[in-house]
Amino acid sequence: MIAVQAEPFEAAVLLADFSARAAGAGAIASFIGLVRGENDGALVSGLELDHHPRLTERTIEAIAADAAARFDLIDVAIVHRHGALAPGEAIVFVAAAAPHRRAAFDAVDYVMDRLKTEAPFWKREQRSDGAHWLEARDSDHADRRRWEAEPR
Amino acid sequence: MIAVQAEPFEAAVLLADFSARAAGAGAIASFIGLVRGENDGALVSGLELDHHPRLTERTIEAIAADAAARFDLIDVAIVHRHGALAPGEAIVFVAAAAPHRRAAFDAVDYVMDRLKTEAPFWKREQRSDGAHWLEARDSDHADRRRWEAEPR
Amino acid sequence: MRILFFGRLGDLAPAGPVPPGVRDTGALRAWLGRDRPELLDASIRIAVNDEMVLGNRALDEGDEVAFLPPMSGG
Amino acid sequence: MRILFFGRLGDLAPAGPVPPGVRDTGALRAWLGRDRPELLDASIRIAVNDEMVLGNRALDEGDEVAFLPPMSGG
Repeated sequence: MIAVQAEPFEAAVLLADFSARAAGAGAIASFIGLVRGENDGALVSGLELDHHPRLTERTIEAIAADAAARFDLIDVAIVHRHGALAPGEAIVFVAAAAPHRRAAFDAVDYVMDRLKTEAPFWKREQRSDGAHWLEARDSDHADRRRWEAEPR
Repeated sequence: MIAVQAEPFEAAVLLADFSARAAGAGAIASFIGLVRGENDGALVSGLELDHHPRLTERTIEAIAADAAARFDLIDVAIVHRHGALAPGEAIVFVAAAAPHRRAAFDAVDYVMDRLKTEAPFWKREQRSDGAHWLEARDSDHADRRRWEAEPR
Repeated sequence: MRILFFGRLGDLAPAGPVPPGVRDTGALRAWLGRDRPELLDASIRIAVNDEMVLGNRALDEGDEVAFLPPMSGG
Repeated sequence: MRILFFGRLGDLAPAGPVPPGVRDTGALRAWLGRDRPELLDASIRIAVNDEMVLGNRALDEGDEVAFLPPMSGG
């Protein structure tokens, strides 16, 4: 389940589909990233997600394949919005099914770190104090570097 | 959302409810633990979860409160089955909503580690090679010890 | 006094009436352990009236004492 | 040659026709950077025909070149 789409999605529906197909899993970890209604004390009225369409799909497929190779997984899902989003809407859904919980947790964490720093999306927040382009934070890059050592 | 129940639950429905009430969250991490259909190469036909009713509820409430105190959370949910479960059924659902993803990930990971080692449940697997009581694995205790240092 | 065994201890023989001299958790464990030596293992924890007990604790007539093997929640 | 600017670079003036002497990504970046110095920053990455380019890469007439500021997915 890999998708980059302009249409809103219901993360709980995606999780239900994903779980139904993850036969034999003992552990399913998932993550939903949402548009927050405020940032740095300013109200956020919307989020615009620019993206490079083909490069985005290619990057997300590569991240999913890397996660599947690195962790003992049964399945992995990545669904990402682009375009105009309202506060409260889901930006991204990531899920991993595995025999045991550590692999499922680590895979979702790993996918999120790579999406934050490598997936060709650019976020512009519409705030009460104007429009602001966002970039990955230093902590995102630090998180990403945790995975540069060999898998344990 | 804290519950210990004999009735089966749909984790995706719980996630939908939880998400709807987590206003302002930028991140929702969740975990589902499921009965596996095999273990150590033997087929599993069912899982029986013995528990100490009042101590279980008290322990789970304490774990949820500790998670809320330790991480920057908006909300946390823990739902746990007891009684007789079939392969593929959910044993436990944990979710955490937070402004940012690290707190949400860590909170779910932390709650699971504490449930594995401290919640008064006892699992008996019905396998093709007989009934087996399970205990937390060494890796569960090692995972639990990760949280003994001060919160970062 | 009510005595409960959980998990794999549930297969043990139920405890009979507790002798009057048994007035704390340490003495209760030792008395029960004569016929059920697995209860003497340090991994078996005790809860009294739904609270975990560390060390020894005095017991009254109306107490409920639970013997708990290592847990496996989640 | 098609030149695309993403994210905050989308506010830059569109690129005009590329002079014949500009035959690789390094030369293209230098030529565009004369009017748009933010493109010279090392944080701006380049993709050609949907593939990320590390170092310099030769360019043809039909290539599509994308200038990518630091990303913020997820």
